[in-house]
Formats: sequence, structure tokens, C-alpha cells
Amino acid sequence: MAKTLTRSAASSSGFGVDAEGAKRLLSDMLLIRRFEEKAAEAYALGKIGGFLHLYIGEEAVAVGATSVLRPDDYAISAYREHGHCLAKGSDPKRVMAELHGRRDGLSKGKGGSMHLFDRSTNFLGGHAIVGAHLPIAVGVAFAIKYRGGDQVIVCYFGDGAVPEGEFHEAMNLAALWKLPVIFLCENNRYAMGTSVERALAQTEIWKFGQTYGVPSEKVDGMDVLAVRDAVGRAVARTRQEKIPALIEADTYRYRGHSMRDPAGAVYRTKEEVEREKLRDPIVLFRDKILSAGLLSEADIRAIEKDVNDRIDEAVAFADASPEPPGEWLFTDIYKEA
Amino acid sequence: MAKTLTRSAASSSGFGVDAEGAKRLLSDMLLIRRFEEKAAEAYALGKIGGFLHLYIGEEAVAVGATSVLRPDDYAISAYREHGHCLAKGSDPKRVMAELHGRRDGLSKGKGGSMHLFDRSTNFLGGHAIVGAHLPIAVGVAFAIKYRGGDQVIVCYFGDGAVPEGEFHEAMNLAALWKLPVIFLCENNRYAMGTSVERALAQTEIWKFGQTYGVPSEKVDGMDVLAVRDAVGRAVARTRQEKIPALIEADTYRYRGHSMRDPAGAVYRTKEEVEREKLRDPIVLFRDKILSAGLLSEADIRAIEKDVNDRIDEAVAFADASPEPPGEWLFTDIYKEA
Amino acid sequence: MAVMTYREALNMALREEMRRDPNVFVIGEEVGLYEGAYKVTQGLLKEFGPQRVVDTPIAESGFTGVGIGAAMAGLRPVVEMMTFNFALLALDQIVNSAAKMHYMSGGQFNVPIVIRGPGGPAAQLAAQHSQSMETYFYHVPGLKVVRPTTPMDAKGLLKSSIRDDNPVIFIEAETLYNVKGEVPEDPDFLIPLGKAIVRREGTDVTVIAYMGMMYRALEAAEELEKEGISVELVDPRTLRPMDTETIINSVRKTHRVVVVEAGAGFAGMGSEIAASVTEQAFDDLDAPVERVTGANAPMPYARNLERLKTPSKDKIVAAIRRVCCVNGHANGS
Amino acid sequence: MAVMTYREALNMALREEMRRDPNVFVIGEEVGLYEGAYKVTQGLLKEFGPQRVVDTPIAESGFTGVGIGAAMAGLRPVVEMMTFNFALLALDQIVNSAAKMHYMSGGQFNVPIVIRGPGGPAAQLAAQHSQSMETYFYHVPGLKVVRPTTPMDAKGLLKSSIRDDNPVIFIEAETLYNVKGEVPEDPDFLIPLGKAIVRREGTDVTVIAYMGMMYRALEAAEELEKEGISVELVDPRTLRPMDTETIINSVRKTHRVVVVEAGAGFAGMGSEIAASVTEQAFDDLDAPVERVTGANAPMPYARNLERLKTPSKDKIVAAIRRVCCVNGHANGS
Ligand SMILES: Cc1ncc(C[n+]2csc(CCOP(=O)(O)OP(=O)(O)O)c2C)c(N)n1
Ligand SMILES: Cc1ncc(C[n+]2csc(CCOP(=O)(O)OP(=O)(O)O)c2C)c(N)n1
Ligand SMILES: [Mg+2]
Ligand SMILES: [Mg+2]
Repeated sequence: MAKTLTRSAASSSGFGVDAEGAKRLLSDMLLIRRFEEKAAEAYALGKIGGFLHLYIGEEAVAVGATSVLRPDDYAISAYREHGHCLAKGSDPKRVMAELHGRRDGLSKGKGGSMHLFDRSTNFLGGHAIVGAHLPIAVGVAFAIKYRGGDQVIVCYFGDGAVPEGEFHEAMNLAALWKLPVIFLCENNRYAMGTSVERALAQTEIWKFGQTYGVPSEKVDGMDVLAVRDAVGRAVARTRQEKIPALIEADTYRYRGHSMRDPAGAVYRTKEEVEREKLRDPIVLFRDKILSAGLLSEADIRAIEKDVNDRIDEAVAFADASPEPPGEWLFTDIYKEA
Repeated sequence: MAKTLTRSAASSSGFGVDAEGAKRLLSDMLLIRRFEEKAAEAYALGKIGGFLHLYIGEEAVAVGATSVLRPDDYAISAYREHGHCLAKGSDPKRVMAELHGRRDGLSKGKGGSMHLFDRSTNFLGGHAIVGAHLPIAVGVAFAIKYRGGDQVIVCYFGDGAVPEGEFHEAMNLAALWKLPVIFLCENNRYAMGTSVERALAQTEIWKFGQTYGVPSEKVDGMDVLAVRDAVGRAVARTRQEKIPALIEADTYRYRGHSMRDPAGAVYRTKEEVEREKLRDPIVLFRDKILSAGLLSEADIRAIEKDVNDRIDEAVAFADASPEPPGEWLFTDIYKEA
Repeated sequence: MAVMTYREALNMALREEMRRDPNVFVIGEEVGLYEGAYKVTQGLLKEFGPQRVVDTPIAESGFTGVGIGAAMAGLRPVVEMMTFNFALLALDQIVNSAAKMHYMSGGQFNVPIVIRGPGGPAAQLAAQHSQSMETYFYHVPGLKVVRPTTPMDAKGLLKSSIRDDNPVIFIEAETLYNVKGEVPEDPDFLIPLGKAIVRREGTDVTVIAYMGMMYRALEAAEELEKEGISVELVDPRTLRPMDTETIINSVRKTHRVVVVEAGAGFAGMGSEIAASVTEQAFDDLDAPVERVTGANAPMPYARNLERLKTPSKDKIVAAIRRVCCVNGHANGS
Repeated sequence: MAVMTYREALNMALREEMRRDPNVFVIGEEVGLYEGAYKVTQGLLKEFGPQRVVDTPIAESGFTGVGIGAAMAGLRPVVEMMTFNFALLALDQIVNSAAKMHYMSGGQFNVPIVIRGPGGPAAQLAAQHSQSMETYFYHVPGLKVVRPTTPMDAKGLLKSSIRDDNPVIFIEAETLYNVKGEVPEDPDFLIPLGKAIVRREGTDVTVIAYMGMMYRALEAAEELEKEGISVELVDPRTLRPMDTETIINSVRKTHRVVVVEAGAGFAGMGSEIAASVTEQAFDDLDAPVERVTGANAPMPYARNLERLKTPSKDKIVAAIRRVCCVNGHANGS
């Protein structure tokens, strides 16, 4: 799923992608959803441990954004990153194996759900300290510019990272030095149990970018085409002008913060969750392409089947992968010359 | 010099203070200037060690701001804080003794120039990690509100603290929780050798406050009456509405960053420094009150003499104060119950 | 006495101290509405209201600084680190502001703050969320550092920490929150900071351990008992100030020492204890102090590797045997 | 060989490595236009331009993170901390990102970054600006920690650090920048990380010290020479990885050890060396390892108090005498 929908692929359908493109967007979102449903099952069975943060409900952001990136562009994220990693093109088998702590996992089983990395897709993690990867993203952008390249980096982060000082330091440095980083805030309205209203004096997160003179906007994060459009414009501008961008995607997580907060029910109402489910990005997009006649019911069933098969395969692969050997406790601490 | 000029002391002279008030403002500014000139001499003689950061040129900010504070209001600052500490009412003798590392110093000689503290005037230091005292100021404001008091805290900081994450964290927390803290940025255009243009994507520092919904403005920091007016309005609002404020004072330091950067000549031109000296806050204010007929030349000479005497006394006091006893190395590490 | 969990004991301590002193308040991420990521602050918002149970945004340096400022102005904040891993973001505030304020101000401003939360190895939380954090603090003059092993200690030490006039770093453990034990219900029950406890008397070897490692050392001691090796277990409880007196007294009796620590070991607590025991009781020692420490590696995610990272009961048993064999003293082998 | 200052040796190392490898760049506060707060980067902006000599705003966490990101993307940043005191603000980036990235990513992303700058006791800079900072780093798996004592070491070790594929914490000293010494001009001169050096041969006692403490230990050794006590001086140079082999070899010869450290001592480098020497050479030791450390207090400003805070030559002499007296070995007294 690493292939890129170039802007020229925009069809005459009126919403920016042709049938092939629509298929890919839907397939990618479904793959992430299905992957995570299966991961949740494995967690319940005790096969996955630690923290597991599901992205369910937010798939349109990763998929829409990645659809306008080149394979050599970079992406970096926090700990709710299965979707970003899969969208960037990692093999679901190796991602699932990582969640299972197995030797064939992306990070050899040493990282787990929160620390997915994939050098082959330029996916730079997988960071579990809120806010810490924002300056790192700026550093990658610095390296791109240093070398005179025209790549960009997309840096995904949550609304919860905005009150952290590193958000501000990263914004300022990127704006000051004019670096090709796209800050993509997934505002799902909560940082664990804390709503943005209780965390930020300024709840319109995109406005923070304005202060730094960074082109900033808000987008409907449940609409994969809207995300694709907004990020597409930002990527084009950033690639050309080497300036950062801030995009706030208005999104929602349907599950709790992690598997240990199953309902996420203390800090939000059931009604709110149900209301938000009405704008499920996958349902909306499926309906849209169906009614536009871009894909048929049969096409969609075929996509679903393919996705299910791939995820089943991933689970089987993870189950079959052995534990990392004991000696690996002491490897990769230092890189040997 | 701790006494407060209440707003009601505003005279009919048209610029907000009567003769008594003018005298006090001038006297306070002169005291700080003279104090620091003498401190520089002592440094050259090796009587003061470590870092010594002079405030010369910026006196109008501390004096104007403090003139609208009550004695029970708090102030807190960074390491260029002699002026803030003296304005708040500390005894110049004990401040000078602290700079000399003597037992009668405010901090018993343990803190030095960068760590002046005075519980008797509610002066909370003297902090040498750029940005670190901003959240501390917010905490003091938190305590004020917690207790239902109507004090405020003025938090002085430099333009150099703005790119630090703690600036942002402090602004957000103060705005979010509606706390009585007045952030008073002394924008002297340089953080050591780095001009604001090379440090900030947004050089209008007061605008950062707007993002957080904090009443913010810029003021001529070389005009003691303008500072007094702006801070006076902020204090009144903050006291009543318990909301923070951000004031950016446009000021300039005539000396180098510290005594180890004597000319400050690498990163700015001589012409710039000379031009800025034309708006010396003390000269300007003296001319103004003279031409307004508020004080006579003789009055001013009397003030100068008094200030000189007090500073000579402070130097003599510091010279005469003994070194702290060796045992004090181990006292004050912990407070005993 | 009542039987309750470590978590409940902490909650009781907070509640009692908040009732006792209106200047005590709790601040941190998710401490209020969510009642704590690990539920240590359960019910506090309801009883004390949002002014005294303050939910913060994610801004560790910021809200720790707020705590320090509030303490300078006379309040007694209890700052919760959701986990101590995040305290690195606030370390400058803790080391350069909280720990030094009293000294720098020549005794004018003390900082009566408690910074508490879980720290240490957790369950498959990997490198960034599962590490022994005490090493960043116990080195620092001006800080006190507490690591309570039992529910009773959790209560008694937390209450003393809150009443202490200095900054106290109070590190709990995710893996101990559900441990049960007897806890005095007396609201005046306190355990003084700086006092170690002998958790088990023995004659052949002194094992020094705390937190999860104490529980493993206990199992090791019971196993070795069967072989006729009598293990004395000492729990320092407070790492700074360290009660070397209790430790040395035990060493003078047993002449052999094993220090167990979950952290990576290099220049850790075990090094300090080994060095100071050796200095102060060199002639009493029949064998060099043995250190059993966590593997010198970041924490891996995979369950099997994770298990290898932290000292196991078997490793402790082996170290005790080793130290008892030297000069053929004990009958272990 | 040329005679130059420690500062010039560092400058030369930076210059040579920047010439050698276009991926090496320098970033930090005042490194460019101002040529470094301590002038270590003098002339670099002029030679290499603003793209490779990058002045930053005051945002330690931010620009350290930038260095880490740049390193992940293949560059070799040298991040200057104006002084290491400010590195606490970046400690999360250093510990949780730089040190663990290679491990967490299963070996996919290494972080070849050098973080350098002065650290340790300075001249009347007081509690927040004058402290031994190595303790925050050498505990951390994934980091290397270097403390170069001489101009030659400064050059050879900095060059090795820049060429190393891992994060290296390279802590200089304000008080050593003007020290002069011989330095090879060869641009391929390197000193490997992890190798201690015997700075002075001796037979009665091994003294382990680095940085300013090595210079004082040297004076102490010369003074004691007159009394017939022969002191061997070992400088670890790299604190992590620590070259225990060289240390132990010396101990097997002298049977007595003094470790000197400027830091406050509790759970410091001295504790680690004392513990590991005792573990590995217990039967060779005729006396317990003596630690001479900085006073367990924050750094005071007053000159006389400051002098008491850091180990003096006299304290080192006294410790050597003490350790030599045990069991009447040496002829000291
Ligand atoms: C520095 C830091 N503080 C606290 C935490 C604990 N924590 C993990 S996730 C989280 C909430 C983050 O929310 P947000 O950024 O909005 O991302 P979301 O979970 O909504 O995707 C918190 C507080 C952490 N990991 N890092
Ligand atoms: C966190 C931190 N980083 C760096 C320094 C070194 N330093 C001391 S003062 C200073 C410049 C600060 O400038 P500014 O805030 O504008 O205050 P000014 O000196 O102009 O009054 C720097 C970089 C420090 N003390 N703290
Ligand atoms: Mg969120
Ligand atoms: Mg400035």
C-alpha cells in the first residue's frame, strides 16, 4: 500500500481521485481498521502486552495524508501509530509481529506497539513521550534541506502535545529556519481523559501556527478526500518553498485511550461517541464512492475480502514468528563500527 | 524605595505622577544605575566574581512596573535582576554584599548576583536557567488565587526566553486557569549575541499572548511613565479579573551581555548602541520633569547626591561584611523541621 | 490495622493529609476527573473539588514549575507524574529550581513539594515507559528520595513526605499498586524519612533491596532458608537520606552483602551501597559486596526479553550463594 | 606536535572533522556569529558558513531534538550545550530518544550525535551554573560519555566521538579551556573511546581521576613523592564505556585505590569505580577504596565556600595517606 496517488491521478469524478485511487484509499483505511480490530482481539487473548492504542475512527487522516506523499518522503508519529506506519507502506505481517513481540517484527520485537520503525518506508517511529518527536521531525526536515533534497516530512501528533513546550520550540525552529515539515495535528478532542477545552487556552489549534507565520488550516479529519486535498496543497507548497505547514485534522477516536481505558466513558458521553460514529470515515467514503458510481458493491466486497485475507495472514504470521532469542537483549544497544 | 505610588497619586501634571512621585521614579532609576556602575567597578577589581549581568539602560522597566505594585505583590526575575530586586525595595547594602559573596548578603553570600532573593519584599529571585522561572511565577499566581488573595505577581523575562518551551507552557497554564500573573518581557533585542530576528519566527513578542487570549501589548520600555501606565492598567485588570497579561517592553541594554562580553560589539554596531543611548530612560525622564517644572535642577542634584551616598554606603557595607563561615557550606541544603 | 492495597494506602495518605492541611493540594495529568491514570487519586476530586485536585494539560515542566512556585508561596503541592518517565521533562525544574532554592536563597525559600508517581520496570511498556528513574534524583543535594515497598510504608512515608519541608521525590511502582498489606488507619501514623527497616532477620548474609526487588529477595530468602542459609533483608525505604547505620549494623552481624536493584546498575544505588558499606565495614566483610542489577540495556518490549532484563529470584539466589561461598563460610555449597 | 590550548585542540578537532565529512555540522546557542560562548567554535562560521554552523534560539530540547532527527536522517550533528547545566532541559531527548532509538527500532536507526560543551565546577557561577553533570548520563545504556582531561585527549577523543555511530556525551570544562599541552596536528590522530590512560606510573597506590581533579591529583602525587609514596594516576577518559581493565591492572600492582571526583559523590562515578574494583579485585585490595568527592551540597557562590566544595589537593593527599596507612604497608606514616 505504499504506492502514491499523484495529483495528476485526480479524476473527473469531481472529488479528486479516480476509481483506482478511490479503491486504494478505501482499501488502506479498511486495512488499518481491520488490523486494529485483530490487534484488539490478540490483546484480549494476552498475545499482545503493554499499552495498545487504537486508531479506529481516525483512519482518514493517515490514509489521506500518505496518499499525497512520495515513498521517499518521511513520516513520524507518536504511540498511536499503527495507521501511520501501515499507510506509509509497512508490511502488516511485520507490524503485527512487532505487536506480538516476535523476532520478525519491524523492530525485532524490541519496540512493540508504541515503537514501530521502518527504514524501508522512511517511517521514523513510533515515539511514546508526548511531544518529543516534534523537534525530531524538524531535524529530519533540517537534514532534507541541508542536502538540498525536495522531500518533506509529515509529523503526526495529538492535541495533547500542543500544551507541551516542545510543540512551541518545534514550530518556532521550523518556521524560523524554513524547513519542509508538515505538522499534522490529529485533534481527536481528548488527551486521555482531558478534553482540549481543559488543556488549552486556545482550542483552535491551527491558530498557533499563524503566530509563527506558518500556513495553517483546519480540515475535516473524517473526510479522507478533504485531508488528501489539504495535505496535498501543503506538501506541494512545502516541497517547493521549503516552509512548514500546520494542519489540524478534526477527528475522533471511537475506542478508549488504550486497551486499559476500554470505553473511554469517564470523560465523554455515550451519546457523543454515537454521534461521532455517524461520521465514520470509512462508511462516509464508501457511501460517497458508491453513490458516485466510482466503485460497485462487488468492488467493495472484493476489497474487504482482500483486506481480511491480508490481516488474517498477518495474524498467522505473527503467531508463527518465534520469540526473539535471549541474546538480543544485548544487541542494538550500540551500533558497532 | 519599596513604597508604592498608588494610582491616586497621579497628578494634574498630565503625565500621571506628582512631584513626589516623579522624584521617586527618578531616584529609583538612578539608584539602580549607580548601583550597577559600582558593581562593575568592584567586578573589575575582582571583588565580585562569576557572571555579572548589568541592567544599565533598562531601568525604566523595573521602576515603572514596581511603582504600581503593592508591597505584598510578588516579583520574580531571571539573572539580570539587580534592578528588579532593588526596585522592589531590597536594601542596596545587602544586595551589594550578596554580589560580593559576603555573609550579610541577601542570600548569605550563597547565591551571588544571579540569585538574589528577598522574602521581606516578596522578591522571589534571581533564576539563572532561561525560562525556568516562568512556570514558577504561574505557581505563585496559583497560590494567590488558591488562597483568595488579590495580589499579583510580575514576572520579568528576556526576549531570549520566548523560544523556550516553558514560555509557552507558562502562558497556556496561566491563561487556561486565569491566574494573576503579569508576564513582563524585557525585549532588549538580544539574547547574548542572538538578535530576536535570528531567534523568533514571530518577533512581535506581545502577539504570542494574543494566541492564548491573554491581554497583550507593547510599550516603550525606555519611558518610565509609559511602562507605569501599561503595567498599571494590567495590574488593575489582573487584580480584579484574575487574568494574566503579557507586556512587551521595548528596551535596550547598553553594556555587553555580562562583564565577560564587555562591549557587546560582535553582534551589534557601535552606531546602534549610540543611537539607543539617545533614548536613555533616565536622561529622558529627567529632561521631561525639568521642562514640566515638576522638579528643579537643585532637586535633581539632591536626589543624585542622596543616591550616590546610599550606594557608597552599600559598597562600604559589602566590603566590611565578612565572608560566610565555612560551616555554611552545609547549611540551608535542607530545611529542618 | 486494615488490609488494603498499596494503591489504597497511598490514596488514604493523600486524603488524610488533604483533610488535615488545607494547603495540601494535588496536581497533575488526569488526577481529577479521570481519578488518576493508576487510580491513586480516586475520589479526591469528589471530596476536595477542582481547586485542590487540579487536572493539568501535558506540560510536565510547566506544572512542576507551578508546584514549585506554589510551594514558595506557602502551599504544599503534591505533583503527580503520570509515570516517572515523564519527569525527565521536568528535571531542570526539579534539580535546578526545587532542590536548590533553599540553598541559593540563603534559607529564605524552602520548597515543600512532593513529586510522586509510578516508576521502574512495568509490564511490556518498553524502553521509554519502563525504566528505573531514581538514579536521576538521589544524586542531588536538596532532594529526598523515597521508594516505598509495602502498603504500610506507602502510607506512612507519603504522609511524612507531604509534611516534610523539602522537595521529596516519591517513586511508586505500577507493579505494586495491587499488592495488599496491613495498614494502620490512624491518621497520625507516620514513618520517618531516612529510616531503613529490617524486613527479615538472618545471620549469614545481608540482602539490601526495595520495591519489587524486595519481594523477589524475600522469595530467594525463603528458598535458601531450606538450604540452611539465613538471609537478613534490609529495605532502605528512603534512598536519600540513606540510613547507612541500619545497613552497617546488619553487615557487622552477617559479614556478607548482596545489593539488588532493578535499574541498570552502572553507578546506581547498588554501587553506592557497595562502596559505602565497603568503606565503613571493610574489615567486617568476608566477601566483596555482590550487586545484582538489571541488565545494562534499555527495556525491550518482548516478554521473554523483558523477563531477562530485571533480576530474577534465581539470579538473587545465585548471588547469595556466591557471596556465601567465599572463604567457605556458609554451608550453601 | 604543536603546543596549544584545550580550547584550540577542540576547535581543531571540529574543523578537521568538518573538512573531512560534509555531513558533520555544528549547532547550538551562539556557536556561529558569536563564535561560541567559550570560543570553542571560533572561525567555524567563517570557514563553513551558516548552513553548517547553526546558531539556535534558546531551546535546548528543541535543538537537541533537531540534532537527533538530523542524525536519524544520516547527518552527524555536533550539538553544543552552552554549558551542560542546560542539558537537563534536553535530558528527555537525550535519554528517551537518542540513547534508545537504535534499540527500540531493532537496530534500524542509529543516532550519531555528539553533544558537547563545558560542565562541572566553574568559577563562582553558583548552584545552577556550576555542577558535575556526567551523573545524568553515564547511567544510561545507549550513551557513551567522555571527559577529556588534556588538550591531546580533547582533540583525539572529540574526533573519535564525531566518528562514532552512537550518541556521545562529551563534557569539557570551563576551567580547562586555557590549559596548554602538546597536540598532534595529524588530522588522522584519534584516541579510541573506552580506553583509560595511565598518566603517571607508581607502585604504592592507584589514584583514579579526570578533568580538573586529575591536575590536583598530579600535584598531590608530586607532593607525596617527596615522602616516598609512589602514586600511579589513572585517567578513565571515557566514563562509559569504562575501561575497568586498565584500572584493575593498576590495582593489582598497587593494592590501594583512591578515586577522586568533583561531583557530590553519592552514587557517583567514584561509587561505581569503588564497587567494581572491589568486586573484581577484592583479594588484591589491602584497604577499602577511598573516595574523595565534592561536598554533598549545591555549589555556593562565595569564593571561600566554593573552595571548600570541590576536593582540594590537601584532601587528596590526606586520602592517599589514609589508604596507604591501612595495614601499615606504605612508609607514609
Ligand atoms: C510527556 C508525556 N506525558 C504524559 C504521557 C502519558 N500519555 C500518553 S498518551 C497521553 C495523551 C496524549 O493525547 P494526544 O496527544 O491527544 O493523543 P491521542 O492519544 O489522543 O492520540 C498521555 C497523557 C506521555 N506519554 N508523555
Ligand atoms: C536554559 C538556558 N540556556 C542558556 C543559558 C545561557 N544564557 C544565559 S543568559 C542568555 C541570554 C538570555 O537572553 P534574554 O532572555 O534576552 O535576556 P537578557 O540577557 O537580554 O536580559 C543565555 C543564552 C541559560 N542561562 N539558560
Ligand atoms: Mg488526542
Ligand atoms: Mg534580551
